[in-house]
Amino acid sequence: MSLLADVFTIVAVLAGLVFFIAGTAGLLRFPDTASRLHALTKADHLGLGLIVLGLLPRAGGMGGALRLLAIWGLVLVSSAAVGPMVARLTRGPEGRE
Amino acid sequence: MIADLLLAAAILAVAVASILARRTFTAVALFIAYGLLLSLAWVRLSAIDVALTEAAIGAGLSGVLLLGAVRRLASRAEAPANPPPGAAMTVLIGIACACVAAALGAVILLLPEPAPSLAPQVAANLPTTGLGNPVTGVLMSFRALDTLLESAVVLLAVICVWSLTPDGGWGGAPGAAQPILGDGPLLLLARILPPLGIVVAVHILWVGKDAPGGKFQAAAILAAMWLLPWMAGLVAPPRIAARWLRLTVAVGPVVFIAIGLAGAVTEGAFLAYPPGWAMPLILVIEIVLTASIAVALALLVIGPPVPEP
Amino acid sequence: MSATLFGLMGAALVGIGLFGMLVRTQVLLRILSFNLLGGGIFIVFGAVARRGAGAGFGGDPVPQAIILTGIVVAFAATTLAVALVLRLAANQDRS
Amino acid sequence: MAEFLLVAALLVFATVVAGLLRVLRGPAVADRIMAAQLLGTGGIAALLLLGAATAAPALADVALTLALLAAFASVAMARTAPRQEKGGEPRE
Repeated sequence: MSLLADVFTIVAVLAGLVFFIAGTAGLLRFPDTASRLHALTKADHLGLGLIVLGLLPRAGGMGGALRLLAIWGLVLVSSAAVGPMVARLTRGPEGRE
Repeated sequence: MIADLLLAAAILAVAVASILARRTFTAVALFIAYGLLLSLAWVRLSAIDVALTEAAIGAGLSGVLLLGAVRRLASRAEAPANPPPGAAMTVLIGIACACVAAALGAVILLLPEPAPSLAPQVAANLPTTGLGNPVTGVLMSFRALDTLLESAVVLLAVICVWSLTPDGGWGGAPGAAQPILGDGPLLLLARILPPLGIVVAVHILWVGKDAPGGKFQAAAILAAMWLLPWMAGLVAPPRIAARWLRLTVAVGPVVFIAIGLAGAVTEGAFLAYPPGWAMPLILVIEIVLTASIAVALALLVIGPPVPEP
Repeated sequence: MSATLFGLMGAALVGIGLFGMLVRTQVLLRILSFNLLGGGIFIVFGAVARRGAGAGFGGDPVPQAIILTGIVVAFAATTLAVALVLRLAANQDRS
Repeated sequence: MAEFLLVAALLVFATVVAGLLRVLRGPAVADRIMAAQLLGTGGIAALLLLGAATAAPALADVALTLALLAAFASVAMARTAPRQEKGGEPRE
Protein backbone atom coordinates (compact mmCIF):
# COMPACT_ATOMS: atom_id res chain seq x y z
CA MET A 1 0.00 0.00 0.00
CA SER A 2 2.74 2.50 0.89
CA LEU A 3 4.44 1.78 -2.46
CA LEU A 4 1.25 2.93 -4.17
CA ALA A 5 1.22 6.08 -2.05
CA ASP A 6 4.87 6.78 -2.87
CA VAL A 7 4.27 6.32 -6.59
CA PHE A 8 1.26 8.63 -6.38
CA THR A 9 3.33 11.22 -4.55
CA ILE A 10 6.16 11.06 -7.06
CA VAL A 11 3.82 11.33 -10.05
CA ALA A 12 1.79 14.18 -8.57
CA VAL A 13 4.83 16.16 -7.45
CA LEU A 14 6.46 15.72 -10.85
CA ALA A 15 3.29 16.91 -12.58
CA GLY A 16 3.18 19.90 -10.26
CA LEU A 17 6.80 20.61 -11.09
CA VAL A 18 6.04 20.52 -14.81
CA PHE A 19 3.33 23.12 -14.36
CA PHE A 20 5.64 25.31 -12.31
CA ILE A 21 8.31 25.19 -14.98
CA ALA A 22 5.77 25.79 -17.74
CA GLY A 23 4.22 28.69 -15.81
CA THR A 24 7.56 30.31 -15.13
CA ALA A 25 8.70 29.83 -18.71
CA GLY A 26 5.45 31.44 -19.81
CA LEU A 27 6.02 34.33 -17.43
CA LEU A 28 9.43 34.94 -18.95
CA ARG A 29 8.76 34.28 -22.61
CA PHE A 30 5.28 35.59 -23.37
CA PRO A 31 5.16 38.97 -25.14
CA ASP A 32 2.52 40.93 -23.30
CA THR A 33 1.31 41.12 -19.75
CA ALA A 34 -2.10 39.52 -20.29
CA SER A 35 -0.64 36.28 -21.64
CA ARG A 36 1.93 36.27 -18.84
CA LEU A 37 -0.93 36.53 -16.36
CA HIS A 38 -2.48 33.51 -18.04
CA ALA A 39 0.76 31.56 -17.62
CA LEU A 40 1.24 32.67 -14.03
CA THR A 41 -2.16 31.48 -12.86
CA LYS A 42 -1.45 28.04 -14.29
CA ALA A 43 1.75 27.75 -12.30
CA ASP A 44 -0.02 29.09 -9.22
CA HIS A 45 -3.11 26.98 -9.21
CA LEU A 46 -2.10 23.70 -10.79
CA GLY A 47 1.56 23.64 -9.85
CA LEU A 48 0.97 24.11 -6.16
CA GLY A 49 -2.27 22.11 -6.27
CA LEU A 50 -0.60 19.01 -7.66
CA ILE A 51 2.30 19.29 -5.22
CA VAL A 52 -0.18 19.58 -2.35
CA LEU A 53 -2.10 16.57 -3.65
CA GLY A 54 1.15 14.66 -3.92
CA LEU A 55 2.05 15.46 -0.33
CA LEU A 56 -1.36 14.64 1.11
CA PRO A 57 -0.62 10.96 1.84
CA ARG A 58 2.61 11.97 3.58
CA ALA A 59 1.01 14.71 5.70
CA GLY A 60 0.77 13.59 9.34
CA GLY A 61 -2.84 12.59 9.85
CA MET A 62 -5.94 14.69 9.37
CA GLY A 63 -4.47 17.90 10.81
CA GLY A 64 -1.56 18.01 8.39
CA ALA A 65 -3.73 17.20 5.39
CA LEU A 66 -6.22 19.90 6.40
CA ARG A 67 -3.39 22.42 6.69
CA LEU A 68 -2.10 21.57 3.21
CA LEU A 69 -5.55 22.00 1.69
CA ALA A 70 -5.97 25.26 3.61
CA ILE A 71 -2.71 26.54 2.11
CA TRP A 72 -3.84 25.61 -1.38
CA GLY A 73 -7.25 27.21 -0.79
CA LEU A 74 -5.59 30.41 0.44
CA VAL A 75 -3.39 30.65 -2.64
CA LEU A 76 -6.39 30.01 -4.89
CA VAL A 77 -8.45 32.74 -3.24
CA SER A 78 -5.64 35.25 -3.25
CA SER A 79 -4.66 34.73 -6.88
CA ALA A 80 -8.35 34.83 -7.80
CA ALA A 81 -8.49 38.25 -6.17
CA VAL A 82 -5.17 39.60 -7.43
CA GLY A 83 -5.63 38.37 -11.01
CA PRO A 84 -8.44 40.73 -12.06
CA MET A 85 -6.82 43.63 -10.20
CA VAL A 86 -3.57 43.10 -12.09
CA ALA A 87 -5.44 42.69 -15.35
CA ARG A 88 -7.25 45.96 -14.68
CA LEU A 89 -3.86 47.59 -14.19
CA THR A 90 -2.72 46.70 -17.68
CA ARG A 91 -6.03 47.77 -19.22
CA GLY A 92 -5.93 51.09 -17.42
CA PRO A 93 -9.15 53.13 -16.99
CA GLU A 94 -10.52 52.27 -20.41
CA GLY A 95 -10.44 48.65 -19.31
CA ARG A 96 -13.96 49.00 -18.13
CA GLU A 97 -15.59 48.80 -21.58
CA MET B 1 24.22 23.15 -0.74
CA ILE B 2 23.25 24.38 -4.20
CA ALA B 3 19.96 25.57 -2.76
CA ASP B 4 21.80 27.79 -0.27
CA LEU B 5 23.97 29.31 -2.99
CA LEU B 6 20.93 29.89 -5.19
CA LEU B 7 18.97 31.42 -2.32
CA ALA B 8 21.83 33.67 -1.25
CA ALA B 9 22.41 34.84 -4.83
CA ALA B 10 18.69 35.52 -5.30
CA ILE B 11 18.50 37.55 -2.08
CA LEU B 12 21.53 39.64 -3.01
CA ALA B 13 20.22 40.20 -6.55
CA VAL B 14 16.83 41.37 -5.25
CA ALA B 15 18.49 43.59 -2.64
CA VAL B 16 20.75 45.29 -5.18
CA ALA B 17 17.89 45.71 -7.64
CA SER B 18 15.74 47.14 -4.89
CA ILE B 19 18.09 49.98 -4.04
CA LEU B 20 18.93 50.76 -7.66
CA ALA B 21 15.29 50.82 -8.81
CA ARG B 22 14.23 54.02 -10.57
CA ARG B 23 10.65 54.07 -9.30
CA THR B 24 9.85 53.82 -5.61
CA PHE B 25 7.02 51.38 -6.30
CA THR B 26 9.41 48.98 -8.03
CA ALA B 27 11.77 49.18 -5.08
CA VAL B 28 8.99 48.28 -2.64
CA ALA B 29 7.80 45.40 -4.83
CA LEU B 30 11.36 44.07 -4.83
CA PHE B 31 11.53 44.62 -1.06
CA ILE B 32 8.49 42.36 -0.59
CA ALA B 33 10.20 39.68 -2.72
CA TYR B 34 13.30 40.21 -0.53
CA GLY B 35 11.19 39.61 2.61
CA LEU B 36 9.79 36.36 1.20
CA LEU B 37 13.25 35.10 0.22
CA LEU B 38 14.68 36.12 3.58
CA SER B 39 12.14 33.99 5.42
CA LEU B 40 13.27 31.04 3.27
CA ALA B 41 16.85 31.84 4.28
CA TRP B 42 15.80 31.70 7.93
CA VAL B 43 14.32 28.26 7.30
CA ARG B 44 17.68 27.16 5.90
CA LEU B 45 19.34 28.56 9.02
CA SER B 46 16.95 26.28 10.94
CA ALA B 47 15.46 29.23 12.85
CA ILE B 48 11.80 28.52 12.04
CA ASP B 49 10.42 30.97 14.61
CA VAL B 50 12.41 33.79 13.04
CA ALA B 51 11.29 32.65 9.56
CA LEU B 52 7.67 33.03 10.69
CA THR B 53 8.35 36.48 12.10
CA GLU B 54 10.26 37.62 9.02
CA ALA B 55 7.47 36.37 6.75
CA ALA B 56 4.75 38.04 8.81
CA ILE B 57 6.49 41.35 9.58
CA GLY B 58 9.20 41.61 6.92
CA ALA B 59 7.26 40.57 3.84
CA GLY B 60 3.73 41.41 4.99
CA LEU B 61 3.48 44.42 7.28
CA SER B 62 6.63 46.30 6.24
CA GLY B 63 5.72 45.94 2.57
CA VAL B 64 2.18 47.21 3.09
CA LEU B 65 3.46 50.08 5.24
CA LEU B 66 5.86 51.24 2.52
CA LEU B 67 3.23 50.73 -0.18
CA GLY B 68 0.85 53.00 1.74
CA ALA B 69 3.56 55.64 1.89
CA VAL B 70 4.29 55.25 -1.84
CA ARG B 71 0.61 55.75 -2.64
CA ARG B 72 0.34 58.89 -0.55
CA LEU B 73 3.62 60.37 -1.78
CA ALA B 74 3.03 59.52 -5.43
CA SER B 75 0.64 62.42 -5.90
CA ARG B 76 3.33 65.04 -5.29
CA ALA B 77 6.50 65.50 -7.31
CA GLU B 78 9.08 64.73 -4.63
CA ALA B 79 11.68 67.53 -4.93
CA PRO B 80 14.92 65.91 -3.73
CA ALA B 81 16.19 68.32 -1.10
CA ASN B 82 19.80 67.35 -1.74
CA PRO B 83 20.91 66.31 -5.24
CA PRO B 84 22.22 62.72 -5.55
CA PRO B 85 26.00 62.48 -4.99
CA GLY B 86 28.20 62.76 -8.10
CA ALA B 87 29.80 59.74 -9.79
CA ALA B 88 33.08 60.09 -7.91
CA MET B 89 31.37 60.36 -4.56
CA THR B 90 29.13 57.38 -5.35
CA VAL B 91 32.18 55.25 -6.15
CA LEU B 92 33.81 56.39 -2.92
CA ILE B 93 30.71 55.48 -0.91
CA GLY B 94 30.61 52.14 -2.70
CA ILE B 95 34.19 51.36 -1.72
CA ALA B 96 33.53 52.38 1.89
CA CYS B 97 30.45 50.15 2.08
CA ALA B 98 32.38 47.29 0.50
CA CYS B 99 35.00 47.67 3.24
CA VAL B 100 32.32 47.51 5.93
CA ALA B 101 30.89 44.38 4.34
CA ALA B 102 34.36 42.84 3.98
CA ALA B 103 35.14 43.54 7.62
CA LEU B 104 31.89 41.91 8.70
CA GLY B 105 32.61 38.98 6.39
CA ALA B 106 36.05 38.58 7.95
CA VAL B 107 34.41 38.47 11.38
CA ILE B 108 32.17 35.67 10.17
CA LEU B 109 35.14 33.70 8.84
CA LEU B 110 37.17 34.16 12.02
CA LEU B 111 34.49 33.04 14.46
CA PRO B 112 35.91 30.88 17.28
CA GLU B 113 35.87 27.22 16.32
CA PRO B 114 34.08 25.69 19.31
CA ALA B 115 31.18 28.06 18.70
CA PRO B 116 30.06 29.46 22.07
CA SER B 117 26.46 28.43 22.68
CA LEU B 118 23.84 28.77 25.38
CA ALA B 119 21.82 25.87 23.97
CA PRO B 120 22.87 23.38 26.69
CA GLN B 121 21.83 25.80 29.47
CA VAL B 122 18.49 26.45 27.76
CA ALA B 123 17.92 22.72 27.31
CA ALA B 124 18.72 22.11 30.97
CA ASN B 125 16.32 24.75 32.29
CA LEU B 126 13.51 24.43 29.74
CA PRO B 127 11.49 21.83 31.74
CA THR B 128 10.98 24.38 34.53
CA THR B 129 8.94 26.55 32.17
CA GLY B 130 6.80 23.65 31.00
CA LEU B 131 7.34 24.77 27.42
CA GLY B 132 8.62 22.65 24.56
CA ASN B 133 9.69 25.44 22.22
CA PRO B 134 13.13 26.71 23.35
CA VAL B 135 12.72 30.12 21.67
CA THR B 136 9.41 30.73 23.43
CA GLY B 137 11.05 29.53 26.64
CA VAL B 138 13.84 32.10 26.23
CA LEU B 139 11.41 34.84 25.22
CA MET B 140 8.95 34.29 28.03
CA SER B 141 11.07 33.07 30.88
CA PHE B 142 14.85 33.32 30.66
CA ARG B 143 14.91 36.68 28.80
CA ALA B 144 11.41 37.81 29.79
CA LEU B 145 12.74 41.31 30.44
CA ASP B 146 13.63 41.74 26.75
CA THR B 147 10.13 40.76 25.73
CA LEU B 148 8.63 43.13 28.28
CA LEU B 149 10.79 46.02 27.07
CA GLU B 150 9.94 45.18 23.50
CA SER B 151 6.19 45.27 24.10
CA ALA B 152 6.79 48.62 25.80
CA VAL B 153 8.67 49.83 22.70
CA VAL B 154 5.72 48.90 20.50
CA LEU B 155 3.46 50.85 22.84
CA LEU B 156 5.82 53.85 22.71
CA ALA B 157 5.89 53.65 18.92
CA VAL B 158 2.09 53.92 18.85
CA ILE B 159 2.25 56.97 21.12
CA CYS B 160 4.94 58.58 18.93
CA VAL B 161 3.04 57.91 15.70
CA TRP B 162 -0.13 59.35 17.18
CA SER B 163 1.78 62.40 18.41
CA LEU B 164 2.44 63.24 14.75
CA THR B 165 -1.19 64.06 14.24
CA PRO B 166 -1.52 67.52 12.66
CA ASP B 167 -3.32 69.94 14.95
CA GLY B 168 -7.05 69.80 14.55
CA GLY B 169 -6.88 66.14 13.70
CA TRP B 170 -6.39 64.88 17.25
CA GLY B 171 -8.96 62.34 18.37
CA GLY B 172 -10.10 61.53 14.87
CA ALA B 173 -10.00 58.14 13.17
CA PRO B 174 -6.39 57.18 12.40
CA GLY B 175 -5.01 56.90 8.93
CA ALA B 176 -5.81 58.59 5.66
CA ALA B 177 -9.19 57.87 4.14
CA GLN B 178 -8.84 54.76 2.02
CA PRO B 179 -10.10 55.34 -1.54
CA ILE B 180 -13.19 53.23 -2.07
CA LEU B 181 -12.25 51.72 -5.43
CA GLY B 182 -15.24 49.44 -5.47
CA ASP B 183 -12.75 46.76 -6.40
CA GLY B 184 -14.77 43.59 -6.47
CA PRO B 185 -11.80 41.28 -5.87
CA LEU B 186 -10.40 43.31 -2.96
CA LEU B 187 -13.79 43.29 -1.25
CA LEU B 188 -14.02 39.53 -1.84
CA LEU B 189 -10.64 38.94 -0.27
CA ALA B 190 -11.34 41.33 2.60
CA ARG B 191 -14.37 39.25 3.47
CA ILE B 192 -12.89 35.76 3.02
CA LEU B 193 -9.34 36.11 4.35
CA PRO B 194 -9.84 37.58 7.88
CA PRO B 195 -11.76 34.65 9.40
CA LEU B 196 -9.19 32.23 7.97
CA GLY B 197 -6.37 34.46 9.17
CA ILE B 198 -7.75 34.61 12.71
CA VAL B 199 -7.92 30.81 12.87
CA VAL B 200 -4.34 30.59 11.57
CA ALA B 201 -3.17 33.18 14.09
CA VAL B 202 -4.76 31.33 17.02
CA HIS B 203 -3.22 28.10 15.74
CA ILE B 204 0.24 29.66 15.53
CA LEU B 205 -0.11 31.22 18.99
CA TRP B 206 -1.22 27.93 20.51
CA VAL B 207 1.32 25.77 18.72
CA GLY B 208 4.02 28.22 19.83
CA LYS B 209 4.34 26.51 23.17
CA ASP B 210 5.92 23.36 21.85
CA ALA B 211 6.74 24.08 18.21
CA PRO B 212 7.81 27.12 16.21
CA GLY B 213 5.20 29.82 16.56
CA GLY B 214 4.30 32.31 19.22
CA LYS B 215 2.76 35.61 20.03
CA PHE B 216 4.63 38.05 17.81
CA GLN B 217 3.94 36.01 14.68
CA ALA B 218 0.30 35.58 15.69
CA ALA B 219 0.02 39.30 16.47
CA ALA B 220 1.45 40.25 13.05
CA ILE B 221 -1.05 37.99 11.28
CA LEU B 222 -3.94 39.38 13.30
CA ALA B 223 -2.78 42.92 12.48
CA ALA B 224 -2.67 42.02 8.79
CA MET B 225 -6.19 40.60 9.02
CA TRP B 226 -7.45 43.88 10.46
CA LEU B 227 -5.63 45.95 7.87
CA LEU B 228 -7.14 44.10 4.93
CA PRO B 229 -10.78 45.20 5.55
CA TRP B 230 -9.48 48.67 6.42
CA MET B 231 -7.68 48.85 3.05
CA ALA B 232 -10.86 47.66 1.32
CA GLY B 233 -12.84 50.39 3.03
CA LEU B 234 -15.08 47.89 4.83
CA VAL B 235 -13.92 48.85 8.31
CA ALA B 236 -13.43 52.38 9.64
CA PRO B 237 -10.71 52.35 12.32
CA PRO B 238 -11.95 53.51 15.75
CA ARG B 239 -11.17 57.09 16.81
CA ILE B 240 -7.86 57.30 18.65
CA ALA B 241 -9.68 59.11 21.47
CA ALA B 242 -11.69 55.90 22.02
CA ARG B 243 -10.91 54.75 25.56
CA TRP B 244 -11.17 51.06 24.81
CA LEU B 245 -8.60 51.38 22.01
CA ARG B 246 -6.05 53.00 24.29
CA LEU B 247 -6.80 50.41 26.97
CA THR B 248 -6.25 47.55 24.53
CA VAL B 249 -2.92 48.92 23.37
CA ALA B 250 -1.71 49.46 26.93
CA VAL B 251 -3.07 46.27 28.52
CA GLY B 252 -0.29 44.01 27.16
CA PRO B 253 2.73 45.63 28.82
CA VAL B 254 0.68 46.47 31.94
CA VAL B 255 -0.31 42.85 32.53
CA PHE B 256 3.26 41.75 31.88
CA ILE B 257 4.62 44.24 34.44
CA ALA B 258 1.91 43.28 36.95
CA ILE B 259 2.80 39.58 36.73
CA GLY B 260 6.48 40.54 36.91
CA LEU B 261 5.87 42.52 40.09
CA ALA B 262 3.79 39.69 41.53
CA GLY B 263 6.78 37.45 40.87
CA ALA B 264 9.03 39.94 42.65
CA VAL B 265 6.77 39.85 45.69
CA THR B 266 6.33 36.09 45.91
CA GLU B 267 9.62 34.85 44.48
CA GLY B 268 11.86 37.77 45.38
CA ALA B 269 12.92 38.41 41.78
CA PHE B 270 11.21 40.55 39.16
CA LEU B 271 9.58 38.39 36.46
CA ALA B 272 10.21 35.19 38.40
CA TYR B 273 7.41 32.67 38.06
CA PRO B 274 6.44 30.66 41.14
CA PRO B 275 7.34 26.99 40.52
CA GLY B 276 4.59 25.04 38.84
CA TRP B 277 2.82 28.25 37.97
CA ALA B 278 5.11 29.11 35.04
CA MET B 279 2.98 27.56 32.30
CA PRO B 280 -0.42 29.16 33.11
CA LEU B 281 1.14 32.55 33.79
CA ILE B 282 3.08 32.48 30.53
CA LEU B 283 -0.11 31.51 28.74
CA VAL B 284 -2.01 34.45 30.23
CA ILE B 285 0.76 36.88 29.27
CA GLU B 286 0.99 35.45 25.76
CA ILE B 287 -2.72 35.75 25.05
CA VAL B 288 -3.05 39.28 26.43
CA LEU B 289 0.16 40.39 24.73
CA THR B 290 -0.91 38.95 21.39
CA ALA B 291 -4.15 40.92 21.37
CA SER B 292 -2.43 44.09 22.53
CA ILE B 293 0.47 43.91 20.07
CA ALA B 294 -1.82 42.97 17.19
CA VAL B 295 -3.87 46.13 17.72
CA ALA B 296 -0.69 48.17 18.19
CA LEU B 297 0.97 46.86 14.99
CA ALA B 298 -2.18 47.56 12.99
CA LEU B 299 -2.40 51.09 14.38
CA LEU B 300 1.26 51.63 13.52
CA VAL B 301 0.66 50.69 9.91
CA ILE B 302 -2.53 52.76 9.70
CA GLY B 303 -0.64 55.78 10.98
CA PRO B 304 -1.75 59.00 12.63
CA PRO B 305 -5.15 60.62 11.94
CA VAL B 306 -5.15 62.82 8.82
CA PRO B 307 -7.81 65.56 8.97
CA GLU B 308 -9.54 66.17 5.60
CA PRO B 309 -8.24 69.51 4.21
CA MET C 1 28.95 25.34 6.03
CA SER C 2 25.63 26.92 5.12
CA ALA C 3 25.86 29.10 8.23
CA THR C 4 29.09 30.68 6.99
CA LEU C 5 27.61 31.18 3.53
CA PHE C 6 24.56 32.96 4.92
CA GLY C 7 26.78 34.91 7.29
CA LEU C 8 28.75 36.25 4.33
CA MET C 9 25.49 37.00 2.54
CA GLY C 10 24.36 38.94 5.61
CA ALA C 11 27.61 40.90 5.55
CA ALA C 12 27.04 41.72 1.88
CA LEU C 13 23.48 42.82 2.66
CA VAL C 14 24.83 45.19 5.31
CA GLY C 15 27.11 46.73 2.65
CA ILE C 16 24.24 47.01 0.15
CA GLY C 17 21.87 48.54 2.71
CA LEU C 18 24.48 51.06 3.80
CA PHE C 19 25.19 51.97 0.16
CA GLY C 20 21.49 52.45 -0.50
CA MET C 21 21.07 54.69 2.53
CA LEU C 22 23.97 56.93 1.55
CA VAL C 23 23.40 57.23 -2.19
CA ARG C 24 19.67 57.33 -2.78
CA THR C 25 18.04 60.67 -2.02
CA GLN C 26 14.36 59.65 -2.04
CA VAL C 27 13.42 59.32 1.62
CA LEU C 28 11.37 56.14 1.17
CA LEU C 29 14.29 54.41 -0.53
CA ARG C 30 16.47 55.32 2.41
CA ILE C 31 13.98 53.81 4.83
CA LEU C 32 13.87 50.73 2.61
CA SER C 33 17.67 50.49 2.56
CA PHE C 34 17.59 50.79 6.34
CA ASN C 35 15.40 47.68 6.44
CA LEU C 36 17.77 45.86 4.09
CA LEU C 37 20.63 46.76 6.42
CA GLY C 38 18.63 45.48 9.42
CA GLY C 39 17.79 42.23 7.63
CA GLY C 40 21.49 41.74 6.87
CA ILE C 41 22.55 42.25 10.46
CA PHE C 42 19.92 39.81 11.69
CA ILE C 43 21.13 37.23 9.17
CA VAL C 44 24.73 37.64 10.44
CA PHE C 45 23.40 37.15 13.96
CA GLY C 46 21.40 34.14 12.74
CA ALA C 47 24.53 32.56 11.24
CA VAL C 48 26.25 32.87 14.61
CA ALA C 49 23.19 31.30 16.25
CA ARG C 50 23.23 28.47 13.72
CA ARG C 51 26.86 27.68 14.57
CA GLY C 52 25.89 27.50 18.23
CA ALA C 53 23.48 24.63 17.56
CA GLY C 54 23.53 21.92 20.17
CA ALA C 55 21.61 20.09 22.87
CA GLY C 56 19.04 18.95 20.33
CA PHE C 57 18.25 22.40 18.92
CA GLY C 58 18.84 23.41 15.31
CA GLY C 59 20.33 26.69 16.51
CA ASP C 60 21.15 28.51 19.73
CA PRO C 61 17.69 29.71 20.91
CA VAL C 62 18.94 32.76 22.84
CA PRO C 63 20.17 34.81 19.85
CA GLN C 64 17.15 33.59 17.87
CA ALA C 65 14.83 35.05 20.51
CA ILE C 66 16.76 38.32 20.48
CA ILE C 67 16.62 38.49 16.66
CA LEU C 68 12.87 37.96 16.86
CA THR C 69 12.60 40.88 19.27
CA GLY C 70 14.89 42.93 17.01
CA ILE C 71 12.70 42.39 13.95
CA VAL C 72 9.64 43.70 15.78
CA VAL C 73 11.49 46.73 17.17
CA ALA C 74 12.99 47.50 13.73
CA PHE C 75 9.47 47.40 12.31
CA ALA C 76 8.25 49.82 15.00
CA ALA C 77 11.11 52.18 14.10
CA THR C 78 10.22 51.92 10.41
CA THR C 79 6.59 52.85 11.08
CA LEU C 80 7.74 55.91 13.00
CA ALA C 81 10.09 56.91 10.15
CA VAL C 82 7.29 56.56 7.59
CA ALA C 83 4.92 58.58 9.77
CA LEU C 84 7.51 61.36 10.01
CA VAL C 85 8.04 61.36 6.23
CA LEU C 86 4.32 61.61 5.56
CA ARG C 87 3.90 64.42 8.07
CA LEU C 88 6.80 66.36 6.49
CA ALA C 89 5.30 65.89 3.04
CA ALA C 90 1.94 67.15 4.32
CA ASN C 91 3.63 70.24 5.77
CA GLN C 92 5.46 70.96 2.53
CA ASP C 93 2.12 70.80 0.78
CA ARG C 94 0.57 73.33 3.07
CA SER C 95 3.48 75.78 2.90
CA MET D 1 11.75 9.14 -1.25
CA ALA D 2 13.09 11.95 0.87
CA GLU D 3 15.86 12.66 -1.63
CA PHE D 4 13.26 12.90 -4.39
CA LEU D 5 11.32 15.46 -2.36
CA LEU D 6 14.50 17.42 -1.66
CA VAL D 7 15.40 17.49 -5.34
CA ALA D 8 11.83 18.51 -6.18
CA ALA D 9 12.04 21.34 -3.62
CA LEU D 10 15.29 22.51 -5.17
CA LEU D 11 13.84 22.38 -8.69
CA VAL D 12 10.71 24.32 -7.73
CA PHE D 13 12.86 26.91 -6.03
CA ALA D 14 15.20 27.13 -9.03
CA THR D 15 12.30 27.74 -11.45
CA VAL D 16 10.84 30.38 -9.17
CA VAL D 17 14.16 32.18 -8.87
CA ALA D 18 14.29 32.13 -12.67
CA GLY D 19 10.85 33.76 -12.55
CA LEU D 20 12.50 36.42 -10.42
CA LEU D 21 14.08 37.79 -13.59
CA ARG D 22 10.65 39.07 -14.51
CA VAL D 23 10.61 41.04 -11.28
CA LEU D 24 14.00 42.56 -12.07
CA ARG D 25 13.38 43.10 -15.78
CA GLY D 26 9.62 43.26 -16.14
CA PRO D 27 8.85 46.57 -17.93
CA ALA D 28 5.28 46.83 -16.75
CA VAL D 29 4.30 47.19 -13.13
CA ALA D 30 1.89 44.28 -13.44
CA ASP D 31 4.74 41.91 -14.34
CA ARG D 32 6.51 42.68 -11.10
CA ILE D 33 3.41 41.97 -9.05
CA MET D 34 2.80 38.69 -10.83
CA ALA D 35 6.41 37.61 -10.43
CA ALA D 36 6.32 38.47 -6.73
CA GLN D 37 3.18 36.37 -6.36
CA LEU D 38 4.79 33.49 -8.22
CA LEU D 39 7.77 33.82 -5.87
CA GLY D 40 5.38 33.52 -2.92
CA THR D 41 3.68 30.44 -4.33
CA GLY D 42 6.98 28.84 -5.31
CA GLY D 43 8.38 29.52 -1.86
CA ILE D 44 5.33 27.86 -0.33
CA ALA D 45 5.68 24.82 -2.58
CA ALA D 46 9.41 24.50 -1.81
CA LEU D 47 8.71 24.78 1.92
CA LEU D 48 6.04 22.10 1.78
CA LEU D 49 8.34 19.75 -0.11
CA LEU D 50 11.20 20.49 2.29
CA GLY D 51 8.88 19.92 5.24
CA ALA D 52 7.73 16.58 3.84
CA ALA D 53 11.33 15.55 3.06
CA THR D 54 12.72 16.39 6.51
CA ALA D 55 9.50 15.41 8.32
CA ALA D 56 9.30 18.87 9.94
CA PRO D 57 5.60 19.78 10.33
CA ALA D 58 6.59 23.28 11.48
CA LEU D 59 7.47 24.18 7.89
CA ALA D 60 3.82 23.82 6.99
CA ASP D 61 3.09 26.61 9.48
CA VAL D 62 5.63 28.83 7.80
CA ALA D 63 4.04 27.99 4.44
CA LEU D 64 0.62 28.84 5.88
CA THR D 65 1.84 32.22 7.12
CA LEU D 66 3.56 32.89 3.82
CA ALA D 67 0.35 32.05 1.94
CA LEU D 68 -1.63 34.51 4.06
CA LEU D 69 0.91 37.32 3.97
CA ALA D 70 1.86 36.91 0.30
CA ALA D 71 -1.82 37.28 -0.54
CA PHE D 72 -2.03 40.37 1.66
CA ALA D 73 1.08 41.94 0.11
CA SER D 74 0.03 41.09 -3.47
CA VAL D 75 -3.33 42.75 -2.99
CA ALA D 76 -1.67 45.80 -1.48
CA MET D 77 0.71 45.95 -4.43
CA ALA D 78 -2.07 45.56 -6.97
CA ARG D 79 -3.97 48.39 -5.32
CA THR D 80 -1.02 50.76 -5.08
CA ALA D 81 0.44 50.22 -8.54
CA PRO D 82 0.53 53.42 -10.62
CA ARG D 83 -2.05 53.31 -13.43
CA GLN D 84 -0.70 52.10 -16.78
CA GLU D 85 -0.45 54.97 -19.27
CA LYS D 86 -1.07 54.36 -23.00
CA GLY D 87 1.59 51.70 -23.38
CA GLY D 88 4.33 53.97 -22.01
CA GLU D 89 6.04 53.87 -18.60
CA PRO D 90 3.61 55.01 -15.92
CA ARG D 91 4.65 58.37 -14.50
CA GLU D 92 6.46 58.33 -11.14
